Amino acid sequence: MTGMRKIARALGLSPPDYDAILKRLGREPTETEAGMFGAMWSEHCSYRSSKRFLKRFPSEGAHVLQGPGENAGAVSIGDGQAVVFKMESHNHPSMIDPYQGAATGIGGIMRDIFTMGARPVALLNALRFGAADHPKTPHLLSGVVAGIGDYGNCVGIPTIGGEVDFDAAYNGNILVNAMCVGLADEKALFRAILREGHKVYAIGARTGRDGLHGAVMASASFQNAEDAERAAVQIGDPFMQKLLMEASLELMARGAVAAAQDMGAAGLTSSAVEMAAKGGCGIRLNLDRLPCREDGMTAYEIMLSESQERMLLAAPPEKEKTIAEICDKWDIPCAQIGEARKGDRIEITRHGECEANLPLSALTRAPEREWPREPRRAPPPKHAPSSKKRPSLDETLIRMLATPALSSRRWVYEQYDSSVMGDTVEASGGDAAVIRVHQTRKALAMVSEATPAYLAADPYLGAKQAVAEAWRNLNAVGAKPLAITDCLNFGSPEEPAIMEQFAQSVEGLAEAAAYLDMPVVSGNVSFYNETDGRAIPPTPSVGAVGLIPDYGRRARAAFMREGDAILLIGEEGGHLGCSVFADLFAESLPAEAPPIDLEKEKRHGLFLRALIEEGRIVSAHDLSRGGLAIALAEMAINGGIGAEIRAPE
Amino acid sequence: MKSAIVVFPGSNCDRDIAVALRHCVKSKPSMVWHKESVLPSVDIVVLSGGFSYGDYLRAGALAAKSPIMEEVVRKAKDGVAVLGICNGFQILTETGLLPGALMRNDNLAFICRNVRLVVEQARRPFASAYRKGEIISMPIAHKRGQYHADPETLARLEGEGQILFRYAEDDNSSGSGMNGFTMNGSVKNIAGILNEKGNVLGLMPHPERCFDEEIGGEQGADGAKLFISLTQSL
Amino acid sequence: TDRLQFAVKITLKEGVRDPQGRAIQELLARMGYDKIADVRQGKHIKISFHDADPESAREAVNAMCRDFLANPVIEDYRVSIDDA
Amino acid sequence: TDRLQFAVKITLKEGVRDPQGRAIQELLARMGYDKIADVRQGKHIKISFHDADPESAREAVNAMCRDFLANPVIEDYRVSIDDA
Repeated sequence: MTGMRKIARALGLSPPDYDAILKRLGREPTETEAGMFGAMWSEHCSYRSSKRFLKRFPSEGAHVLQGPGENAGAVSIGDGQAVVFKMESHNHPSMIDPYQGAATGIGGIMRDIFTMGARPVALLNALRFGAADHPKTPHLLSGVVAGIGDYGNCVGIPTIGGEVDFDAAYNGNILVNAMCVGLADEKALFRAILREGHKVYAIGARTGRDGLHGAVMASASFQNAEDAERAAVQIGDPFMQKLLMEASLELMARGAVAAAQDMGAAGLTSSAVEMAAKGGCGIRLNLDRLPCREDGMTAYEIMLSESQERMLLAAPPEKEKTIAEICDKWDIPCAQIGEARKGDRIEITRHGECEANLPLSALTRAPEREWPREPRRAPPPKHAPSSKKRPSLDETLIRMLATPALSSRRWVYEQYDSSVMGDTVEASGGDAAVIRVHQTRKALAMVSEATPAYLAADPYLGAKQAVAEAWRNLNAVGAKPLAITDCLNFGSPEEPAIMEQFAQSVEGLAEAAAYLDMPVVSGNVSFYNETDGRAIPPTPSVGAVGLIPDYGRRARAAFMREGDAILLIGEEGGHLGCSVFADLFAESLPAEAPPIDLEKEKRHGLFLRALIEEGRIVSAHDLSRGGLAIALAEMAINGGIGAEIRAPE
Repeated sequence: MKSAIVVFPGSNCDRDIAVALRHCVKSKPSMVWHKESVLPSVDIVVLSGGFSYGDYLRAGALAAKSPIMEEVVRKAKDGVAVLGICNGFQILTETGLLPGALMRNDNLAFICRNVRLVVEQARRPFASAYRKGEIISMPIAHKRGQYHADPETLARLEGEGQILFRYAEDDNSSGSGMNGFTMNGSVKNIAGILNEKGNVLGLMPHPERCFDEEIGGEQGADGAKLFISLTQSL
Repeated sequence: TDRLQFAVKITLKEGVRDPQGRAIQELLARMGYDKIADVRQGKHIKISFHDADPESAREAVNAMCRDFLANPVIEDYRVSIDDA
Repeated sequence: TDRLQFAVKITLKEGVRDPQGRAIQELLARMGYDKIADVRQGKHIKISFHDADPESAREAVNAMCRDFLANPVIEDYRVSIDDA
């Protein structure tokens, strides 16, 4: 095997990949070029194993301004304003260093929002840890929560919602999904499109050897956590992030910038390649002009470094002085490192040598991988027969409220600043987080939902439930659901059973999203969430945003007035499969996911929201984990008012 | 009443304070960047909350060295009112305008929730709109809010009536806070103090996050009276 | 007191980014301190034992560092007798 | 490199509460490390100069500590040549 083929192998390029490269280039790639292919063709950047399924998602809609393909999705909320949002995973780095892994996940998702010209106004996170009593869980939990808190709080964006869950299925692989929501003027949305004649600038932190192989690593499953490469860890600087955010928004407001792209996974490579490819022009970079933190960095290291808090900008030449002036005000490094060219090639020089000269299409069009799918023949899973005798209703309620799945998350969310920016109406603890659109009567409602317990039994049905729960929770606060973002967390696509799970989950998610008019406007796929061959259950996280016309007319998941009647919308139910109750107390019950009727979901949601908008009800709560008993208990606890429930004869 | 808000790199509550001042006292503050060395002639200077310089080295330590701070110290000595909120309070102790220091919370974690405070005195210019002993609610959001001072300083603060706000008892008893969450551990439950002349106030809770009844969140609107007190004497 | 005291110095590994050190260095430059090549911030932990024998105490301190005091991914540590 | 390196050790003054040190001590006890009388956490700042003469560099470091590196209300500092 030639030296370069071996290097390419280490970068995640299979022999067929390497042959495809040789064919497209007609020669061996340089080391830098091989590194760029390894990053751009990684699962994380190319979606080559999932792209053909993601086309199934509905992404059009009357008020959709920007669907998948840009840094984030954008949806109009009227009066010339747009809500911009996205969700992304940082699972693998958080296993190695929970604090920095989670912190840099928050930093990355925030940059995806302000590169679109939107000011971030809210953060949410969906966290999944191993069993609560697993020896690693306390260290991972406290590290991840402190990392998220320290980063978000320092930048000054309220963290107001999300989920925390504990399940032994995540013992070897925790999930850290971060969501950010921003507000922009509809007419001032920025796209990462390079124009001919424009200069290219790198602003923000200096480049170091952080996170080398970060992009590739995210697609490499661990043999075990320790042997992941040490250099792969990225260190976050929330102070630099605040400066970078303010400088970027000021640059955009003063018209000094035409396009912007976050340097995220695969750093300078993916940002430069994608910006140029979308603009249909070439790009030339001189790496000697890039401010570096470490000396003697090679072109390979610079092109693949994932140092945090860096942005790539494009602007007409006459804007150079303004860019330098604004970056100087905010004390952040800024350097013109290249320019757009005719044609469709990326050329990279370092110390006068040409280190890379590639057609952009060779990098952006990774050969799709059609992994075989194998329908699941495993017998339907059963709940383990529980030795615990089924106690009285009171005893059951108390025991369920105390389980890790249902107990209070205050210890977590009180480490997040949820009141900065002064527009928080409802923070963590309700059905959906609600923030006022600054100086208006409108409010945005937002949720993050996932139902892995149901997906483990039936990926198609479980994925539909995740979307339905987002729909129910937004309606329950009085918000009209607008659109969805997602984080599709799965094991290795090279396993036929996993690929089948993925296909069915996407199917269920797409169907529910279409039926409930919640187009998918952005998202992320995270494969290879497995350790020592054991994969996590299929876990698509669904992030959704809704609009409340007047936040004076909203509902809380709490009893508000003594003497109010309590009404249940929908049948009594009674399905126990895959329930928290079944896990605790059931004899061996078939673990079947609860059925779902989208037509009823839609009608119930519209009916409930109408009651709230007419001011006829002020409290509402959706039934999810733990069912009716837990929903009633939560409303009583949140409202500080008890309730008397008479079971039907 | 003319007001100015000092903005440091990393401040993140400056806009919130400007909104509160415009809403409560109809005063449009001038926003002064930390690199300036002169302040406009104003009745009050506000040092904003947030994470100036990322709280690196110590909260407020680096911001205290900004050019504008010499001017703020001069104005304070001339009797101009100076209000430091959260990070602003930390900066005031780092410059010596206020005694003591703000250290890492006792439970080591960031704490964000609404707490109950006791207004020790209804004193001008910061608290004349409250009643002495009134119990109010205000949100806190900090990781380094544990007030510390040596015994002599504490005795002086108590004796001279320089303690303006305290965390209400059931909120701050160590270990058994409102519902089982330890508070930040401040000595004598101190939440906000004045200098000898009474024209400089530093407090950890955020009045600018609870002045607006309309929003109707749990935080309430008890912060409004602090801003209204300013109009009564400035 | 005949207390046995150890000093643990925890520093960031070579090349690992140090945002705090950078912020301090930039301020020092603005305040006119010149000729400064680099500033790195780390932790100093003083651990004092009562009536423990020096050898097993030193071994215990090293074990603590390996276990959790230092983050092996990004930090190095050195144990020495504390010259308080 | 012939860089001149100073180590600044910043420790909390006697009587000043140290929640971080206390948390470490409690964790050590839970992990079975006994005979530990006290744990105090402080800062270690390494400042390296290029082509500065030792005397004026040491004086500069002391000035920095007095200026802002240490907070006299709660901290003491010691400057020494860094034995990296």
